[in-house]
Amino acid sequence: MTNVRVFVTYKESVFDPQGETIKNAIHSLGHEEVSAVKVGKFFDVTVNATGVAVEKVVKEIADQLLVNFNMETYTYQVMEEV
Amino acid sequence: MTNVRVFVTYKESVFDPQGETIKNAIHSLGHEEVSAVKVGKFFDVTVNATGVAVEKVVKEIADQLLVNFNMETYTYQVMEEV
Amino acid sequence: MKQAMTPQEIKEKKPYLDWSLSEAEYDYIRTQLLGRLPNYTETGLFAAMWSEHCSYKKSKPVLRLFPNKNERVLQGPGEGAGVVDVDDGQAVVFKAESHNHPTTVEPYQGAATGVGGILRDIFSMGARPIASLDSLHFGELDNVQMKMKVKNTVRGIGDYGNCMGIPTVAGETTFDPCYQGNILCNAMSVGLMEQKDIQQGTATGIGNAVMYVGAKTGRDGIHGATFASADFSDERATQRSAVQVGDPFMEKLLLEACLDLITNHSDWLVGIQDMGAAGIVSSSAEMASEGKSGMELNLDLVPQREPDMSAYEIMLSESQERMLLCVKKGHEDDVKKIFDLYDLEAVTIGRITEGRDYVLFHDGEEVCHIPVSNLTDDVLEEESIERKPVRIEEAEHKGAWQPQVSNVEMTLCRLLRQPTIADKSMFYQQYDSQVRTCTVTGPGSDAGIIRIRGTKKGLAMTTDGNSRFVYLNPEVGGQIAVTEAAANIIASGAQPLAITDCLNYGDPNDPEIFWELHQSVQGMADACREFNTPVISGNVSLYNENNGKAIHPTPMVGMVGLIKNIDQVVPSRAQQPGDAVYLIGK
Amino acid sequence: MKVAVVVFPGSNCDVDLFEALGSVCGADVEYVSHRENSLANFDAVMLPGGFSYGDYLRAGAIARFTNIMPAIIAAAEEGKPVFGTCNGFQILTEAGLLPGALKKNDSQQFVCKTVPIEVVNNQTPFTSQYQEHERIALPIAHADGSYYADEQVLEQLEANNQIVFRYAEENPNGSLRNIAGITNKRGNVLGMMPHPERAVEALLGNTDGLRLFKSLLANGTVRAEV
Ligand SMILES: Nc1ncnc2c1ncn2[C@@H]1O[C@H](COP(=O)(O)OP(=O)(O)O)[C@@H](O)[C@H]1O
Repeated sequence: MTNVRVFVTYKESVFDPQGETIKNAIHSLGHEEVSAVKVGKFFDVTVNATGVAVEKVVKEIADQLLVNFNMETYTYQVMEEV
Repeated sequence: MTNVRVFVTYKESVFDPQGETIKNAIHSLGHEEVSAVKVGKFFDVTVNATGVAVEKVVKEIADQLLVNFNMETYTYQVMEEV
Repeated sequence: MKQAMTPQEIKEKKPYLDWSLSEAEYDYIRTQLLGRLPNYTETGLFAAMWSEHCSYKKSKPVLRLFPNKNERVLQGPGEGAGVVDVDDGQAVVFKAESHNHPTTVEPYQGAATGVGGILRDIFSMGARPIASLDSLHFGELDNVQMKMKVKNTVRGIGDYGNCMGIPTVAGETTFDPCYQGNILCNAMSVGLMEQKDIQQGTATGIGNAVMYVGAKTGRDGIHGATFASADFSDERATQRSAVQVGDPFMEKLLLEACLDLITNHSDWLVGIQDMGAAGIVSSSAEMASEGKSGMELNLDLVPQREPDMSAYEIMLSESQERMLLCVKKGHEDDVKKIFDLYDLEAVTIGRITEGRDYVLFHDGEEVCHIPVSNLTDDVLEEESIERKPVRIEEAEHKGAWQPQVSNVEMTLCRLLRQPTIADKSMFYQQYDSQVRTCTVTGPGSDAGIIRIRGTKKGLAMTTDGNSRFVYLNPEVGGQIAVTEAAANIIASGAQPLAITDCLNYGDPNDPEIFWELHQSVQGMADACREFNTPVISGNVSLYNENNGKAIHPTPMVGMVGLIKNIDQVVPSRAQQPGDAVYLIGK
Repeated sequence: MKVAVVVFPGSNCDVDLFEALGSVCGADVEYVSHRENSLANFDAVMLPGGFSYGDYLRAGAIARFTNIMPAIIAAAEEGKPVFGTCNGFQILTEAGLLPGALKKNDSQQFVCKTVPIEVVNNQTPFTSQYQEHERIALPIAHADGSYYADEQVLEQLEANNQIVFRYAEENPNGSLRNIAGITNKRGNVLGMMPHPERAVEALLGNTDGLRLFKSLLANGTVRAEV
């Protein structure tokens, strides 16, 4: 079994007002030293496989489901094999 | 300047209906080997500080804004100092 | 799973005190009802079933003041929701419910699950929900925290109702410092049905099945006391959380599946009830009690989301989007097939038995064996002491206050700027008010108006109250609440039918607060008699306090009226320049 | 002409579309479950609004894996009119039948109100009874209605006259180029965020959506050319 974390974000070219809004809220809390915030989502996926097999599964579900390539892009990280 | 990634997830005992629905969709794609999906969000925060100062800022904004401790919990990772 | 304490330890350590069961109640249960020491699970069940929320032990004597019958009432208080005849074999079903504490703690999920809960009350009666309303009371908007709470509460209500596809057509929102530490979130739902489809929360027929449908059971909403107190002292570090998370998609499936079963296969079904507060125990015990039946449940069969749940946790969990059915023996698989079509679980977890006992098995052991009526009927009703508040005594000796207004224009502008008076479209634009395409009048008017498809009829609906009036004079304030609702219904061209209510008050053990409750209910009851609008359902929320300070007494009235000819609806906005303005009444 | 209204788990404007077509316009209309796998008997296919699968991953993302989807794609390829409003639009983009994507409103909030809309293109089977550049008002009700596509796609949409509706005054969600509704290149698949089916009866205060359904019913059996 392997745990993989898949990170999904908007593509660079896509305007995301959410990060801006949160940054402003952070400033209003007095933390002017925060100069940028970007928001993304991640999926912790547990796969009953190991090694290369895992990567294949992750790529497939990312391509087919988890990511909308019109506006999003993704990366992933193998967290641990259990 | 330091980039920090803050990960926010539901606490373990909290029901994650999104994760459940996404897992079912993955199964219907034929990927039965995926046994669990949990959804989280992350914030890439750029802080104009380094070292311990950064951790202090991150903890404060997580506590006050980014995380709802009634049901969420968080971890963070210092990505790079620039 | 072993019981957390032996019966003897319970007697000595009194954990029930943390579960709001008093020592007198425990002793009564032990000596008068059971004649033995209750075990851990049983003690938990008593605490839940005897809570004010489930038993109304404090408020019952007051609730008896309400009229609850007239020529149109088909079902008064006592079921999931009240039912009123609207002619042509149709009926309107409605109820309001409070979700104040969960919303105060976690506004988004609290408000969302409040909407989810009230919708289940409606469709468990066999009715399709056709509209939602709400009544929200917040602290002043002068701090970031309250602004966030307002934002999240509104988002929670919107997200759940929008996803379900039920239009939110009316409501009220006020702001007052008294709600600073305890916000109020009351939700009301209105449904429409054929009278022949009316369902009851009952379980009868020896051998018939008790079926569990919907979401899996987790530890959501379980009485805080089951968590080791150490967990609570450091909420941040723990992985435990009792917050109930709403799943409106699951609820939409549950709604369609239940209505499919009720309207197309009612011959398989004996009774149906939603799992609200105190989850499995309250729904199953109430169904058994209503049917004068015995019941046996095997908790190992309950679909569970988390490992190692104890019997106590399974029984008291308040996981959302679940229903309990009593199904005729032999039709279990038929029912299961219906739910399969909607990708939902339906599991037989027990049977109706001879006698009147409520018996639970867990891990192969009997963990509860008590007469059903002990849980549902034998609660010790509590005598309450009441006393007229000093502030009111004092006010009676003062002359009437005369406001000094020097600049009317400025005063008017300042009034209009008050959040309580100002335009609320920034809130209700987040609610889908038009889905189902029956909304003749949405939010922003006296009352929401929904047409009944295929007929000329319509329904007008409103929620009203004014806690400052009630605070100043509970009896008159109660009358005004009902009168205001009736005025809104009548101004929309409808005949008032009946009301539902949420009674939101502070700690009733305070004699002044109990007096407010009593007086305001008396006022409401009198007005209801005057308008021939009986109280057909409702809900009581007591102990709304923060740091020992109670909210203003806040009864909310939800009224529904019938429009015989929808073409005659008169809008509440000004129409043409030159039209005359009349003042009617005194 | 026979019209299908496809019902996905979580659809909730299915009744509204059905009634607009059936009881208001008198069309021959039927519900089709997401479990079915053929739409061969229908002349037009309608995807209703709502929250298919709760919109839990992205709006409309999971519905495209249902049984009925290949039949919807086939209908579109055959040139039959395929229409999606709100969640239906989101599903059509997720399924690749329409270009681009719908992201969360810039306000980060759900918005329900009636907004002015310009009919940009009346040369489609769905809009022939409107005037070109006519100003109408239609209800919107969505949280994820901000149309996004990259520059190149936007240019193509403009060049091919695929933009059918635009928000005429304020932009309620941050949509690029104020886009409220688009067709595919061939013109037989229309997706739009506004809800014309909510604007077909005077009793409910607005009939500006009626001509969309009338256009469709008048033109529906005419197959779009490839
Ligand atoms: N204030 C009230 N006025 C009238 N009826 C009430 C009131 N409070 C509760 N009831 C009725 O008592 C019954 C039990 O209420 P409640 O426990 O809130 O319902 P549920 O079982 O759905 O949680 C319901 O039928 C309800 O309508």
